Amino acid sequence: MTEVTFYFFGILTLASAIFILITKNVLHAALSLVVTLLSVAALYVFTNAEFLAVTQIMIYVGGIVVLIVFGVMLTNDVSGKTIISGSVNRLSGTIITLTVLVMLIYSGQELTPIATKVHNTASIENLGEHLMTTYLLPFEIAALLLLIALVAASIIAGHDLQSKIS
Amino acid sequence: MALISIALVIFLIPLTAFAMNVIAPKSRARTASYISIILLLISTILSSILLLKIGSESAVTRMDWFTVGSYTFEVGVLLDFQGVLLLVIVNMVSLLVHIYSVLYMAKDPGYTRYFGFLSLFTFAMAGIILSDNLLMVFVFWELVGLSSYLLIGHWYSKDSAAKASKKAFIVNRIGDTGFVVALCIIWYQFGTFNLDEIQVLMESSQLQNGSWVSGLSALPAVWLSFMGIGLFLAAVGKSAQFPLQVWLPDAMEGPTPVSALIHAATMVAAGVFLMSRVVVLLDLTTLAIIATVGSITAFMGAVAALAQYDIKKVLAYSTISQLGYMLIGIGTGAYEAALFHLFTHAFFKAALFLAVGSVIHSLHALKQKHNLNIDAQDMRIMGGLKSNLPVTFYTYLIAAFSLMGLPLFSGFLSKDALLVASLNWSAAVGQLAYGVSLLAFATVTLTAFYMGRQLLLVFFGDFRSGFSVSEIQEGGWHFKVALIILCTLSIGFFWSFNPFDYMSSWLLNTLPAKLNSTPQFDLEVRDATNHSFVGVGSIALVMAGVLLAWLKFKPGKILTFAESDQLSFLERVSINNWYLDKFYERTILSFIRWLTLVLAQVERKVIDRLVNSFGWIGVIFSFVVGWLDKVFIDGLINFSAFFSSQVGGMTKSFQYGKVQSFIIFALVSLALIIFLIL
Amino acid sequence: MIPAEHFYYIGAALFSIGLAIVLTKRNAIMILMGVELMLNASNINFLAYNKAGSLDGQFFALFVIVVAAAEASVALAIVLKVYKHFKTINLDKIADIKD
Amino acid sequence: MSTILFFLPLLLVFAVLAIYGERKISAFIQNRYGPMETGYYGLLQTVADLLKLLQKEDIVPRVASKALFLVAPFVIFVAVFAGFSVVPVLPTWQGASINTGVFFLLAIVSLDVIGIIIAGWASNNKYSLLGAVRSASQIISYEVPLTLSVVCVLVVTQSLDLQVISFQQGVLSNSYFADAENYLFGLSFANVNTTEIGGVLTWNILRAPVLIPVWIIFFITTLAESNRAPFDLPEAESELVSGFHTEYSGFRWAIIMLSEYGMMLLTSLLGVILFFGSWNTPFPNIGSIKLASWTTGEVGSMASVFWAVLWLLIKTIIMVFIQMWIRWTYPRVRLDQLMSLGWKYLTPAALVLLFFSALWRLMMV
Repeated sequence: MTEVTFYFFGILTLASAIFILITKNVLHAALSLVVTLLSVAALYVFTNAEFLAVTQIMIYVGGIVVLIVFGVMLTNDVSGKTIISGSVNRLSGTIITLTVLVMLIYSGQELTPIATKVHNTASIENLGEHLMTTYLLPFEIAALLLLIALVAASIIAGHDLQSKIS
Repeated sequence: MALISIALVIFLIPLTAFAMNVIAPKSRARTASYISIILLLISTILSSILLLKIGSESAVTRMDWFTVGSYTFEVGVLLDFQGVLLLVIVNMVSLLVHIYSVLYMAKDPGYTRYFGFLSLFTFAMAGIILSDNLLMVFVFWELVGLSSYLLIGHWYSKDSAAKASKKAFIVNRIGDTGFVVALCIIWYQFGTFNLDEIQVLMESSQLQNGSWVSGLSALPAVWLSFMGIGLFLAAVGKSAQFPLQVWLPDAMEGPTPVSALIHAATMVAAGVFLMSRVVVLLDLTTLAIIATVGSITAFMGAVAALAQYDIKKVLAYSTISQLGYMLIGIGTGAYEAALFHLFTHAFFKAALFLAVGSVIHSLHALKQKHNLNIDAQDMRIMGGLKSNLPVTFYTYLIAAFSLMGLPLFSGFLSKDALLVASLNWSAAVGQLAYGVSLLAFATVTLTAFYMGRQLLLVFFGDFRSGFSVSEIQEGGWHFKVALIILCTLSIGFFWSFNPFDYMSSWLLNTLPAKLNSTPQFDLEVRDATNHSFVGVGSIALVMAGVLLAWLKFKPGKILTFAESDQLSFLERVSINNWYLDKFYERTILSFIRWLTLVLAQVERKVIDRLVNSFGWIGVIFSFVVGWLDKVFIDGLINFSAFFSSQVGGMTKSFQYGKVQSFIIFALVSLALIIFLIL
Repeated sequence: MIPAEHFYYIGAALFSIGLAIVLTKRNAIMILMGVELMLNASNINFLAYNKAGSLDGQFFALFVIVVAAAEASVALAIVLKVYKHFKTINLDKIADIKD
Repeated sequence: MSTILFFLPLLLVFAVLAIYGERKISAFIQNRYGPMETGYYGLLQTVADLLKLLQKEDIVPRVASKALFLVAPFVIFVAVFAGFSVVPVLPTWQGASINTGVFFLLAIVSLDVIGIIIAGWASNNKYSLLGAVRSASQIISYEVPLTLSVVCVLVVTQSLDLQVISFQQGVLSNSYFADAENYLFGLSFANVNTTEIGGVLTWNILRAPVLIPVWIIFFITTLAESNRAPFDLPEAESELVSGFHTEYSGFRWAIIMLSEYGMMLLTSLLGVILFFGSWNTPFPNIGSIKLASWTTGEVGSMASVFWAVLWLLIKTIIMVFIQMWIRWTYPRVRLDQLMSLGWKYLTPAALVLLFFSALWRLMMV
């Protein structure tokens, strides 16, 4: 049962990702991205990273994708015609992607298989404790990064201050 | 805990006074000085309370100061009887000098500066006394040197004062090199500067097979002597011992109260105090050296005092001589006798200086009144002042008796203790060591002679400056208060209930009997062998000295003062302080001057030429390089710029801002690199 | 238990698809989506190869998500600015206009 | 998982009754009768409406993006309904027992934005798109204070599991946690032990009174999250016709309405669980009068099931009533007022309260 679910979500991930690749409609791509991200969240659950799965849903699906959809809407004339995104570099892109894929799979076989994957279930307490002790520095840096991103994004996308002054 | 806070308050009060005087405006100078007097009064009272509380106990409080590598340096406060007693004396003398100075320095333009530096000096002195480790002692030691320098050069516009302060500073530095060397050896051997830890480590260390073994490491035994001599050298500098005593007479260029405080009572005593702190570290060789140097200094100082005409110089040489006595005490193992003499000397010598200051002040007033061209410090113009300066005279008399070592006065007790110790030591060590005792006893007579001479010249006979004595007026209550208190404390009764027997002194009985932990040193110095003999003998010697002085300078006798070229050989030796200055001038200074001249020649002839020729070579070389630069390198750069612009023109065609193309190029290159590596 | 290699292959495939999107799409927002896919692919591997008894992989993935959020916000802000300026977010057109 | 058997029918019944209730309440607030004709006192009015809706034609606008237009209502409904999966009903009956329950709930709730955007976009209608954009920006903005106010509760409860949070707030806390101690107002130094007293005294708002202002923030933000007045800008009738669901009709429109009422129910449930004692009785044990124990029942017994469901539903319906009451009492806010309220007042206030909650937690141990 677990295997079946896993492969279902794995295939769903890849299928929806491929859909993003082949579709021309940007909005369809964005919605397909939702499916991809949700099924990736499901894959996270199989690695006992329940918290991360929920985080993935909350931040990616509830945040980033909504932002992307906003971006799509704000950067197109809302005049009825569907938003089409063409492709470039088809040949070279395909070749390079396939090369990278082959390299990745080839190097994947070099990996030493992990014999038994006995995860300790990452309880929230455990995660929180580590976040405040072992990973305090990255945690603080991430907080700083978010603040900087917040300020930066609002300044970049916000009103043009100079034109306002003049 | 209460003790330590009292000690810290005492420690910080002078610093507060210093800061206050420094920032006080000129218009509030007098108020500021009175506030410092009140502050010092408080700290005197507090230190007296501390003295009563501490008794014969000792207490150490310390905390970390800074860490270098794995070594942690500490700051701490050491409270023990001898230190607190000295603290009382420093504060008290400083207080009296402050009071005295209010009048003495009243018209001085540097009034606030003067009081500020007095307080700074008191602060530094308290630092030396309270520090529990040698590093802090060293720090405050230097601060004391600094404030002494500042005070000697108080009238810095006067050339002689500026020179004297420089001299004092430089001579002290010579001694301090010894201190630094000793500190290095101590750190290497013990790994600590804390006095109590050093004492414990020293007691547990041994001399075996010519090496000095302590808990931490072992050194050849000679380093123990080096360390002791280094510490002693520091004391030699600060306490004006042979051969570095030359700065002290010149230091009389400072205001007289400063001489009383610094160059009689406290700062010069710091050397002796340091010796008493580190007495555990001194081995037999060092002790012998200390005793010898002390006796030589005592004798030389006394001889130098014999023929001086400057009223303050007499006292300056006398101070040198008395400090020599104290070091005899240290050297002969009687550190407590040395401390005893330090304490008694502090009072009577301060009293003497202040009395002399009073005389100078009065004569100075006379000089200004009649616009005379006389030297207010020359004893040759004085005489018969006892009726017009009664308080000054009687206080001077008591202090002078104390200095001479007459019974019933404090000086007798301490000097007696020192003489007994030196005689015991000489007897224990052997024949040649009797020289030390001999010099010490000879000095007794000489002391009596020069003090008698000064007394007779200044206060008895006729006033020799051509004016009526009745025009001389004594200073105000400031002088009298300071003088009376100081001379009262010079009376023997304050120091011992039996003024004939130093053995019954409360001070000696409170001090720990024996501190020497030097291996092989087991001399019992405090036994009273020879006591009665020494006492009677020294009284006889004093009487002899006084008699000689009386015969030579008795009132009514017509005194003629020879010009300097008609003096006898002995007088010339005395008045020129054994020609030490000249000797140094001829030997060391002339050598250094010669060395500077030679080095200057070397500089000019060799190094300058070398530098110049280097410069020429450089100029020629740079011309060549400049030509090469213009032709070849510029050409190369121009060519490369041309080349790269051509290449850029070629590659521009596929670098036209398509982000994805960049990524493709990057990935292709990455793949190529990976394949090449694999 | 699912072997970690399977996670790895899914991650590799997802990464390649993301790369392909980044390389071939004209629309800047599409490229952004491709980047997100690549980040997700790496996260899958971080979680799958998380050492037993340790939480390093989870935390790495967590911080990747945080950074991705920051990246997405700033990137979209830039895209909006670009759109305001060039009236298009088609990268080819932007490159052409620039010249 | 089995709670779906409880919640799906509950949701349907609730929607029908709540729509009827809303009409009646609005009528009473506006001093009129409301539906009176169909059935006794108009009781069957909503059922009749529902039947009418189901028979209506499923219109898809010609220029709409057809697939998205069709699927969008279900996305919204699934997102809302998934939230019920972690809600506990009884001490012994809980949805998915995951230890990140609250977090999961918040994540799921944020998902329905996607559905709203799809619906608004796919309609290819200016009103719909404006409504969708408004809705999305509103939900994203108010998610921040909502999450922060929930975190305030989590700081006090020290758990993300809704069932654990439920157990903490009543007389059963000892049966779940061996050494659980509840003190009056959480002041452990005052040493008034309320573990055995239970009732309203052990609800979170009285376990830590700092949560009272937190609940006010929580309540305001849940109103915004479920697009209820006074934050119903996405479907502001006077401006946008009907917002993102302007073009919907018939069954799909019914699904959207169902989701909206489901969202109301879900946020009310969440509020009850987090602040008002979940399925615990409000009556305390007073001496030998064991009101709390009587109205809780032995765990596992039928009485327990009865009481738990009763208390949970009563409290939830009271919360829903308050939501309706506010809807018909307050005027709609402007968009800029909405944004400044969310970002400039609620978010900083929630941050400050988070700090105070942490302080309060220190007093509780």
